[in-house]
Amino acid sequence: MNDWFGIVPALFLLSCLLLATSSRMLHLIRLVALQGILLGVLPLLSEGGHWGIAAVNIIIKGIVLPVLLYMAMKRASVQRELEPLVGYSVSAVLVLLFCGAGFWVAERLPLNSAMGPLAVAAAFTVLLTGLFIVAARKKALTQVIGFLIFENGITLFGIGMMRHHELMVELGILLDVLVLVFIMGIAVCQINREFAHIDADKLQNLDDLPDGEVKK
Amino acid sequence: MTVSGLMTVPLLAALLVWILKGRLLRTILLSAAAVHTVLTGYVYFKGEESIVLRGIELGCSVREFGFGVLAITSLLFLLVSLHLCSWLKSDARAGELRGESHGMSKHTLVSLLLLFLGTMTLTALAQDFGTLWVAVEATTLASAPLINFHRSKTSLEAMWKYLLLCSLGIGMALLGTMLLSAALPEGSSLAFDAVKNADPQWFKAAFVFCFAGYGLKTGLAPFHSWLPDAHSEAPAPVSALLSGSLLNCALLGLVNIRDAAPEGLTGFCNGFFICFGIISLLFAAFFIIGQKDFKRMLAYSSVEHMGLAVLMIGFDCGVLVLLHMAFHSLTKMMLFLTAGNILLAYGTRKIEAVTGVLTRLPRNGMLWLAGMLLICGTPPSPLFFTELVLVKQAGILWGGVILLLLLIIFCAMAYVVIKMCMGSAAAAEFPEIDCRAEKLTRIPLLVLMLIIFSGAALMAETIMRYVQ
Amino acid sequence: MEKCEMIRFIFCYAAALVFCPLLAGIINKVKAFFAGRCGVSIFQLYFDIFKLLKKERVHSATSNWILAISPLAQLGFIMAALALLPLGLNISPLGFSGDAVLLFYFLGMARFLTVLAALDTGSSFEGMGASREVQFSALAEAAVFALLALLAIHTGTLETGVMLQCAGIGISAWHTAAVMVLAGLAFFVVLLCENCRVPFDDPETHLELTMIHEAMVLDYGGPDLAVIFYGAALKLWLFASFLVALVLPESCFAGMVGICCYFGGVAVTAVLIGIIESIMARSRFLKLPQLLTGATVLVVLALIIQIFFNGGVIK
Amino acid sequence: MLLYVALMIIGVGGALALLCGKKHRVATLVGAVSLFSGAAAGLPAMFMGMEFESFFQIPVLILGIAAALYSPGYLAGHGSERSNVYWFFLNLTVASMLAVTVFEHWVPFLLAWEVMGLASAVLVMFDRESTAARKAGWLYFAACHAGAALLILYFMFPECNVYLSLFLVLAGFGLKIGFPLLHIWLPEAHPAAPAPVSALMSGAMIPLGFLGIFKFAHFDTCICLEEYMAFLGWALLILGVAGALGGIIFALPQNNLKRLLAYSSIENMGLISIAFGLCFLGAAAYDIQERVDDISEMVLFSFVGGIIHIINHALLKGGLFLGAGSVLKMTHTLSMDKLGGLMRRAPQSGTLFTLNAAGLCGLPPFGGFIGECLIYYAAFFGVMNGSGALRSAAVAVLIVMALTGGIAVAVYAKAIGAVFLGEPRSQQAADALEVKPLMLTAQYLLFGLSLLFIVILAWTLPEDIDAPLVKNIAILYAAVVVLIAILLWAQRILSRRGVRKSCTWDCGYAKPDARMEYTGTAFTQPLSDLFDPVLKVEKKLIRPETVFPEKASLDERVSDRSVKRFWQPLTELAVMLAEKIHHLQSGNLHFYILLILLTLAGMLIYAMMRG
Repeated sequence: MNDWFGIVPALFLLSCLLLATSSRMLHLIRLVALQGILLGVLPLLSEGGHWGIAAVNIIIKGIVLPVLLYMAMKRASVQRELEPLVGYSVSAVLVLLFCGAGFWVAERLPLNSAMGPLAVAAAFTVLLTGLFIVAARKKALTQVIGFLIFENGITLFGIGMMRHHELMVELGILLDVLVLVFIMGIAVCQINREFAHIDADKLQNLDDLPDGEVKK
Repeated sequence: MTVSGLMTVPLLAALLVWILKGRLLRTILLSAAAVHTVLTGYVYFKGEESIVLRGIELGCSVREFGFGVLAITSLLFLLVSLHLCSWLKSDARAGELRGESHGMSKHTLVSLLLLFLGTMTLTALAQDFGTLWVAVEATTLASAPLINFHRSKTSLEAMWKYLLLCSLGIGMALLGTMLLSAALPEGSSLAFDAVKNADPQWFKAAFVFCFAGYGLKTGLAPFHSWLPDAHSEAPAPVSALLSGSLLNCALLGLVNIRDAAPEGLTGFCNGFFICFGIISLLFAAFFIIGQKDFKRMLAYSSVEHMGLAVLMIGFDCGVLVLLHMAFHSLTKMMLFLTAGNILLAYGTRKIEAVTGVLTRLPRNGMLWLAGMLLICGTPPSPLFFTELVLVKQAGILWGGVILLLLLIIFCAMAYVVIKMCMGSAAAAEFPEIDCRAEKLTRIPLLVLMLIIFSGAALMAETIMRYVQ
Repeated sequence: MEKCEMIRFIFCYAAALVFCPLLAGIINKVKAFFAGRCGVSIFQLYFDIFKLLKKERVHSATSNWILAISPLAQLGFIMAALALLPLGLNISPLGFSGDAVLLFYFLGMARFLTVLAALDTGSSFEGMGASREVQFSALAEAAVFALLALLAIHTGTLETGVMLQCAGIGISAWHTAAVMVLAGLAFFVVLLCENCRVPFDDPETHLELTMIHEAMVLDYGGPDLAVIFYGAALKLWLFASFLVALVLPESCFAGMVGICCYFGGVAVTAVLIGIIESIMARSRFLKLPQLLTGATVLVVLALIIQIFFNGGVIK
Repeated sequence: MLLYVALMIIGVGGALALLCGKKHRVATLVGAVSLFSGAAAGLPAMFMGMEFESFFQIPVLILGIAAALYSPGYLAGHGSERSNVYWFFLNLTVASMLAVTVFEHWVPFLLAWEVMGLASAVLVMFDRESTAARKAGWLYFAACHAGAALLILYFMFPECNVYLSLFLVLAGFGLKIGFPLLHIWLPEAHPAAPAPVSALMSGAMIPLGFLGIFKFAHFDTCICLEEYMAFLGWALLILGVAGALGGIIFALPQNNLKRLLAYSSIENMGLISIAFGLCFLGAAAYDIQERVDDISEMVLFSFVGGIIHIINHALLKGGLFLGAGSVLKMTHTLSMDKLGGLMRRAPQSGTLFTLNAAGLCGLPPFGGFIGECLIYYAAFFGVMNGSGALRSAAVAVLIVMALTGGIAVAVYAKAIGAVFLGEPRSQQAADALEVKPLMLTAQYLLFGLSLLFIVILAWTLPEDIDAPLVKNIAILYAAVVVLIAILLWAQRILSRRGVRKSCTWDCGYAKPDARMEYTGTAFTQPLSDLFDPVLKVEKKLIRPETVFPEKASLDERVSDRSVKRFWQPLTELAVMLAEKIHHLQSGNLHFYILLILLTLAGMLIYAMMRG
């Protein structure tokens, strides 16, 4: 049993590395789906895991959300992230740094759970990678994926801490994420329709710059 | 019973509107709003113990912080929905005349609004951090499509930024909530009442994340980036709600996390509140100077007032925060509605393109001017009194800084508003719309009266107290 | 107030009213003497006034009541001011503590009327004259009040009569003498300015562009001009009286001697003016403010000496 | 008690007028009658029990009456369709001014103070289409708000550093009084406001700042009273000297009649400030000085002089502003280069303006002299009996006051000359007609009261203050008036050969016209040249060239130095900073996220450092 505790976080770390270096949307979506399934499975490995929540988690994060993303991808016809703000090799290095930071933090936290430091370190890495992807990628869809990764990281952190919310709250959180991704998906399609591209980078019409300033 | 009623009424109404596709729209909206208000009033007067959610104990006889927010929200929603129906017609007419593309359908708007009300009610009624988080996130989701009512490029952009940034922020708040639960002894719940003996180290981390998360939703600088976009792009009634109600709901998160601080950390927390309050004032001041868009100006004024509210929390001003929030909400709502009317008539949000409002739309001009004065805390605005107490609490140094920043904000806002109101107006493009905009002043006028009378009563009472 | 003194004062006042046109005659005689001419009669101004009084009045069609009443009202204010001065070195029965301010404000009112009357005609030359008049008088006023401050410190009183009597160039201490010399000098400058004498203004000039006072009264003729001539002469008398009382020491103030000293002093002042007019030319207008500021500076210098040596700071 | 009744009548009348809505005749009737009767009802209270506040209430009440009489005529054609708004805010202004004088505690005082500023600011912006009113309204709003902010700090923290608290109180009330540097709203607001409002503001409102200083300075709680009063005295004296001289110098080149009057208000506030400064300095020296009696004379004279000058200024400046309003009413312009010759067309207005101006210059035999004379007198006492620094200051005060008086004569001579005398410089001025009798009545009332005030002063001041002096002056006045009456009667003798009308003598040129007249600008040009280092007149000169020059012109513009050198750079700095800060809101989502993350990181680091 204990081996699983080691393997799952390691898988998360690996997924982070792949996420940060992949440019194809489809890969990203698949990886996110993988993360979602892992998140659903993980609590079951420990004692006191709730089967219902696990099932809902797997269904929503592992299946529904990736499908939604896939549909949005198809509708908006984006295949890959072409010009990221931060290059892929640099991204990989950064993820390694995040990983290091995650371990550094996890070591210092007063943890007493069995899953312990590894899960927390992985959680931090995932979380930071998510934030990084939101900040460093131009396509709106990638940003949605980044947000999902961020959210996964938080959830992983919660699992690592062995803290469980009440059932309603867990479900509420899931529902929120679901709706959020749904709306974002719609928004991505709308942006695609209106702007003929989904570079979030080009969404710069609303500003307070003084007149006549050239936008950077 | 009542509590569940408060929750279910808006949700049911939303569903009903959605199903009926616009039939009986007005009736459903108004009755739902009215029922909600009545229920809120009922709760207030009956004082049901079961709904005692959590009152912040700031040494004053505050009934319920959450309840206060609920009451503000409910009242505001009623007023806005009264305004909404005629506004929708005028807006549609204006769009028709100007040949603009059709926006969101009416019933979608209304059902989303009702949903929005439901989520805000949930926020106000939340009893623990988990529910609070879910509710706050839900408000984002319900309100985001509202911003895109007109389906223009810019409003889409505003919605996107709103969604992404707020979700990010709320994600931080989730992390903070997780950390908070880690800070508590094993097995304890996250109910506001129960959070007391948190581990200081963990709590600090939790506090920072929660503060950043809810602070982002509250629109504290420098987390405010989404706010001016969203508030300016949303249609006027929605802006009124966003600024008047939603920010208060988010502030609830800040209030609660501060209240959860273990002993010895209150000072630490207050430091954050004061620091971000001042930064918000500073940002608001300098963004209002040289502002080109009058709705954005109002949005920055909201940043300012959230900064003030946060300062009041930081300086332990007690029940004052609620008073400030209430009157800020009312005044700001009135201003947004008036701004909507001006936008309707002039067809632009550009300050430089708007002159002579007093001549062309006398009532709106009057409201615009009066609203600006009131929001800046000129007596008889009740905000004057709250700001007075804040300064007193803050001491001469911080008080001086606050007053200076408020002065700058006043000067900048007054410059814009006076410039818009005075001067000669170009002939009306569509006299019909002007006429409609003038007719749309009923609710703002009512609110203005309400504010002025309560302020005047407050003033008369103060004077009487000292004259004797 | 003793009856005798009162009578003496009234006598001196009447004498001033009667003899004031003589001053112009004296000045002209002195100037003629310096030019080697025999000059017009010393009573010429009387003749002029009588001649003018017989003529008809001509007023500009543009003008209003101000032009009409101005000459006589001015005269009234000058007469009132004169009544506050110690004439014949007798203290005025009308004097009271602080009357100096009133005295100079009466003169100010007279000037205000002159200026308004000048503007009333809408003439370009008269506007020019008025403009110059207000400029110089504002500066002269500063010098006068500095002088009054000096006298107040010097004598410890605020009644003009007493103040002037107690002052005077004595030989008691060098610094008192110095102070009074400076004060007298400064006041003489003010006198020249206020009465539009050389180097401030040339009363003999015929070129309107260089006039001050004469430019302001260009539109007057006949009886009005007579009153103005007379008023100007009376004003000169007033300033001369002030100067005499200021400069003469307290010892010359008794009885008939006092009266003689007084009339003699006034005449000497006229002679002095005449000498200055003979040996100097009118200054450029741009220089005149400097002259007046110079007068103020003299008084302030005197004040410093006074305060420093006669107590004040050290006291 | 009577005052409260007056307050109620005025306030309720204003509210009723507002409710009249579009029926502007009714609104005017209600507003004017309530203001008149309220103010009239308050007047008896002044004489029943004279208190310090009464001296500030008298101007309010009298100018209130004058405004009630004057406004209906003035408003006709100048926004009478909104007269309900006008009367509401006018009555509110008067009522709040009364309230300011009545309240003893700072909280209600401050509230009334704020309402007073607010209501009058709305009146300043009454002409809603003019750019000047827009600018003035904004500036005035800002000034009111800033003043209130300073006062709030002052009142809230009475135990703070003495110098800081003195700064706060002086700056807070100084913004209303118009001390130099803080005066910038005055020359904007007075010209923009309707004339009765300018009269009310200039005559009655701005001196209320002195009331505030007297009432709320921490005399009772400060540690060392002498030091406190000395500091206050020096501050008032210096501000007063700078204000008096600066105000009148800047009044010189003004071309707008009401702006000129506004600068003259700054000058007069400077004089009053000098008076009160001397008063405080004397009081501070009272204990230190050996010759107690002499110094006490200075205190008394300066105090009484200041108070009297406040009332005189209210009556006379009120009359002048109403006169300026009449000019605007008659000709629709206030630019002196377009006026002239109004004395022939409106002799009553012209005469009243002239007499009021003479009075305000402090020229006898009119009202303004007595106040100024007493201030002079106090300064003389300071010169005679003060110790070193006080003595030198008193000398400076004397010189400055004399200079100021001289320049004031020039300023008003210019105003009268350019507006009322000579030939009209434009068609508007040529077509002018006398204003309505009721408007004239208000001006007669003010001027009459200023004369009556001399008599009242002469016979009601307690003997131990300065009755001998004032009585002497009054008697002399009477003598002068009689003398001049006799002389003017004698004028008939001079005219026995008749009076002939002819054209103005212009060096032999037979047809002088308005273009040849000396303009107001030309009139004051030598003096403003003299003060050019202060004024910095911007000249645009086109010289006449060639033998037969086609065109030559001289355009002069004066901008307020404190605006140009202090406030404008300050606002520019703020705007520049704002532009820099605006770059944070560049519209770039990635940047926003970066900003948020950086802030978060900063917060985390801080949280860790803290423990």
